[in-house]
Amino acid sequence: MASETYTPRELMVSAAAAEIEDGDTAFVGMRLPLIAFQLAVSTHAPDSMAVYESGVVRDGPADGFIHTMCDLPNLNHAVSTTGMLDIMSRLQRGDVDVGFLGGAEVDRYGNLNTTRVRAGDEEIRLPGSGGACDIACMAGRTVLLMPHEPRRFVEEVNYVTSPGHSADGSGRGNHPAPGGGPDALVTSKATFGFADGELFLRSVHPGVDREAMLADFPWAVRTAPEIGEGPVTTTPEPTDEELELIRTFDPDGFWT
Amino acid sequence: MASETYTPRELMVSAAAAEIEDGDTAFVGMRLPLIAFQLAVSTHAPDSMAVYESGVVRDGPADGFIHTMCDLPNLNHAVSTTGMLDIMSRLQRGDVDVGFLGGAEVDRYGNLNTTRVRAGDEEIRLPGSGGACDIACMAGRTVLLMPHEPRRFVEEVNYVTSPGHSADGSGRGNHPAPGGGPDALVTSKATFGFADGELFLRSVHPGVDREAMLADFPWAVRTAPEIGEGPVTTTPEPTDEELELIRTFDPDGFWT
Amino acid sequence: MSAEPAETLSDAVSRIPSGSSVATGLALEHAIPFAAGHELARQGTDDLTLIGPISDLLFDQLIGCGAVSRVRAAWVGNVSAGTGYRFREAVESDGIDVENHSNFSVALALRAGALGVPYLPTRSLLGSDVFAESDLFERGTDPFDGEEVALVPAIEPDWAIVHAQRASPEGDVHLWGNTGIVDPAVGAAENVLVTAEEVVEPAVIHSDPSRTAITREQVSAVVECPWGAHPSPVAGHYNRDNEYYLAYHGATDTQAAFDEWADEWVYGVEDREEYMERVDADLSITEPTVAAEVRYGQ
Amino acid sequence: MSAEPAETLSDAVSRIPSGSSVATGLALEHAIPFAAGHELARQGTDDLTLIGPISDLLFDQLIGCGAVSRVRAAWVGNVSAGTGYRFREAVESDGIDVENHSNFSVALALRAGALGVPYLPTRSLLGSDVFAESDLFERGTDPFDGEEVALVPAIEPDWAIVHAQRASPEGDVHLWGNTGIVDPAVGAAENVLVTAEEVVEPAVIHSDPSRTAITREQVSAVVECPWGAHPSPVAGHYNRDNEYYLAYHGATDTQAAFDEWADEWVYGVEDREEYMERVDADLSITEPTVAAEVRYGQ
Repeated sequence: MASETYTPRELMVSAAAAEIEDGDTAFVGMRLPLIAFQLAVSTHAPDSMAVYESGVVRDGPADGFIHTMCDLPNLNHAVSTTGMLDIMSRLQRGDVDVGFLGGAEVDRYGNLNTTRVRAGDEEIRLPGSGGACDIACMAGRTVLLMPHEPRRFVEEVNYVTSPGHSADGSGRGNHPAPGGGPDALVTSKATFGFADGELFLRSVHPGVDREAMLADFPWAVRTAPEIGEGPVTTTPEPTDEELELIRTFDPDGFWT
Repeated sequence: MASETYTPRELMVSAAAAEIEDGDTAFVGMRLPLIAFQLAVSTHAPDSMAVYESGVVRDGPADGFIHTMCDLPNLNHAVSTTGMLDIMSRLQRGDVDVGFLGGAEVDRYGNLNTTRVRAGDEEIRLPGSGGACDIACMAGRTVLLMPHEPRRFVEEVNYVTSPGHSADGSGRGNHPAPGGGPDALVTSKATFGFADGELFLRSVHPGVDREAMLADFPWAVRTAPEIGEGPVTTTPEPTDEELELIRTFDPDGFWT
Repeated sequence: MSAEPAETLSDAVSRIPSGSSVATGLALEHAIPFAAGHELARQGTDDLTLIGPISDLLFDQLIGCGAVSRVRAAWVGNVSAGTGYRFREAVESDGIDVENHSNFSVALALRAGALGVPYLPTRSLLGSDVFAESDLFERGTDPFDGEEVALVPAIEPDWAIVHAQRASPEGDVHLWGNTGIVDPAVGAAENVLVTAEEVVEPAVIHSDPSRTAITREQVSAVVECPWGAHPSPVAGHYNRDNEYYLAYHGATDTQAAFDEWADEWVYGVEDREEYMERVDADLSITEPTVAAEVRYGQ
Repeated sequence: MSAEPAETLSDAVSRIPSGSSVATGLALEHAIPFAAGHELARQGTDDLTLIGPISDLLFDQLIGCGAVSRVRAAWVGNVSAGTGYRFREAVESDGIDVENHSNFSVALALRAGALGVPYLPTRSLLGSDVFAESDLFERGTDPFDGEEVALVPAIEPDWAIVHAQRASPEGDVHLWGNTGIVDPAVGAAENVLVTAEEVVEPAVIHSDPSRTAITREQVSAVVECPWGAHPSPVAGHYNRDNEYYLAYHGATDTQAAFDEWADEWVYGVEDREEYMERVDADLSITEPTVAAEVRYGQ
């Protein structure tokens, strides 16, 4: 049964968690994915594991709120607390099934920019890649998360921090990385997939006006079968159980 | 004061220990060097450290006899017990001052063979390199230890397990490794140095007939100044303190 | 070949000259050596090149203090709040030189240094502007199967600064919880400064050699510095002070505002003790987990 | 994605098919998985490729049992006594194929596999016949400074067999004392078989995550096997049985003599328990050292 009141970010967490399959090893970074993994492993994906580039490996939720992957509740009772090269080795040798990425800008092929954006004549410096470039290159698939704002959807990102698919439909032909590239984009208004390397609309969040939402993109977003039109659903609302868990993991709504 | 009775291997241990300077990091492998490091750190080189390719780092003698670097007394109260890549990293980046090597055959330039030797028409297979090739390539200097037997001193080793100096006097020009190459050879009859990359006689062990001993070599061994004639001393006998320590470290004379 | 124990943090940090390259913040958001960083600023050490993976605030603070001329890092900001304003302003005004990395490329560059090889290959980077816009990396071909790889050259910092739970006076260090790239950075660095929650008897370290993360011959200075990582957390010692991160974010969006912040928290305190007197937060461990017993012996 | 716990050693080892490449003896003279090795022989698993750094006896025994067609290793023998007669005879009679390594080249090949790169560069090997007589390595030039390096291609074993102090049923493993090349081998291997002195509750492993050396998704089978490393030592559990190494050396200089030895120690015992009944040595830890306390918590 769906709850009646939830925040857009709670829905994003629920939608992101749904992208983790049972048995997956998930590469988790900052912000919402911190909550999404805990939700997934507590519900439909009990045998999933999370790896964090700080060196942490976990098989269950933290017993306390975490601002960052290195907060003590995330280290306490972890499976392993090791170093980054151990985690990046798993990623590079192909043992990470899914990785989460944020972004200030995304283009039609899932290229992400978290390094520097243009605002009129000025360039604004952002924090940079962190592990995003590595996850984008090497995770089995990636799930992108970002607030739904028109300025974030661009024909061409100002800087390719995290490479997506090739513009020519050759999939990941733009680089020799072992990863499968972007598989989903979850915004605060809709969830998108990728078909032949191009972003398509998969589901619209409840209560969102589809046409107005799509107008935020500078190109005509397709709805798939490869890559014309296909079915578009409504994103499931977070269940009561999910909301209860999300609010346990993030009691003050710091991230959500 | 020198002791009157000691075995040739006790003298070799004493002579090998003398090659460790205070403050050195020494790469220690099998057999006599296991005892030699313990002797050195207990006498003239209290600030030396030993690293073992198994991953052990020690700053003092083991409190019990060790057959191998991995015997529990060598792990107990160690400074660090880690892995081989940690130790080999120290070696490759140039942080190991001196390494010990054994050999079935050695030539004039300190090339060592521990892989396979000829005996008439047959080839005899030996255990192989272990870490010897790596130590030979990359330690700041190496000290070679072997029983004094004519068949071990050859014009050309049958297999270069552990590269020495160049035959052309170019020092270590035969490979781009960072190490300084062979610095001493301790046999059961004498101690040798290397000058311009060529082996020379440094000291003769007490009671050994110099000419008979040198006749074991298939070439005319020089005595240095670079590389003609130089002074040759008598190897110091192990002191009473040294013998007491050696017999503490190896109470049954297993190695000595 | 052992560390020289330092009497005070000031003494230890004074061994790092202006113009040094310094790797720090190596355990990511865990155990960041803020105390040592603030002391660098107090001593006026400048022209620093900072090297790290993600930097949670410390790089931003040192940039704000005018101590930095170059950054080689994957991410500089405030993990609780996003932007680091001092970093952003310095980049946008060309006040510092930035070499963009991914976390893995910093890790590999330091691993190459630690391993003593000129470079390491990776399957990451290619296809990104981290690679394309950089002068640092090279493209290479695997001679075995012809695969394309990116080659990451070694970085060998002059100094690495590490905060740890306990160290012996000689510089042997026990470290637990996640370690990020502490290990490669310590191996690659010419000198290592260790600040420790506790300086302990060597026998404590020797009782558990598999816990030893750093050995003395890599360490140039070791100093006891309780709370030396605040506001970042230290496993077994204290939790993260998230409010501090948020307050910093709210208080440093202009240089003038930052200067005021620094006058209070960096220049306005003489040492870590005085600093901690100003911190008003209960970060103590309320649910200790004791590690299962481990024995060695013979 | 977790290990399948095995009821018995026989069950666990039966998952390794003939023809497999198997990395083992990875902690050098420490914690060699002799029990698993003997079980391989008892099951008649053959055509194995054995991969390791130095092998202290186990490779020699498996060669003597006719289980091995190829060895990729740096050193095969008996550390207490020198020669391994079964290895020597097999090589001299062309009974097995040998790829000569140095310890570092085996370590780097497995590290390359673990790291997921096609090769790693090294400053070792060049100038030796380990390099010159091998078809395995390539010569390379560092594109940054033009330095010559040797390139070591990845090795990815089908199996790694590791003996450890304790593991959870899921396959998370605590390991201490020196570890040799356990870490790179486990990372590079397709499957990992863990024999442990103790199988423990997951909570034991979770109480000290920095002690975890292997995590479950790398492990295919885990089985409790006390004394599983005899005659090699296991930190915290038992000392090395040196007499056993010397007795083996004295008893195996011909194949007939080896067969007699194997009838007694390998084929003539049903399991490890029966094996240990035959061992007549006091290897117990008489001076236990307890690791200094470590806490996590929040």
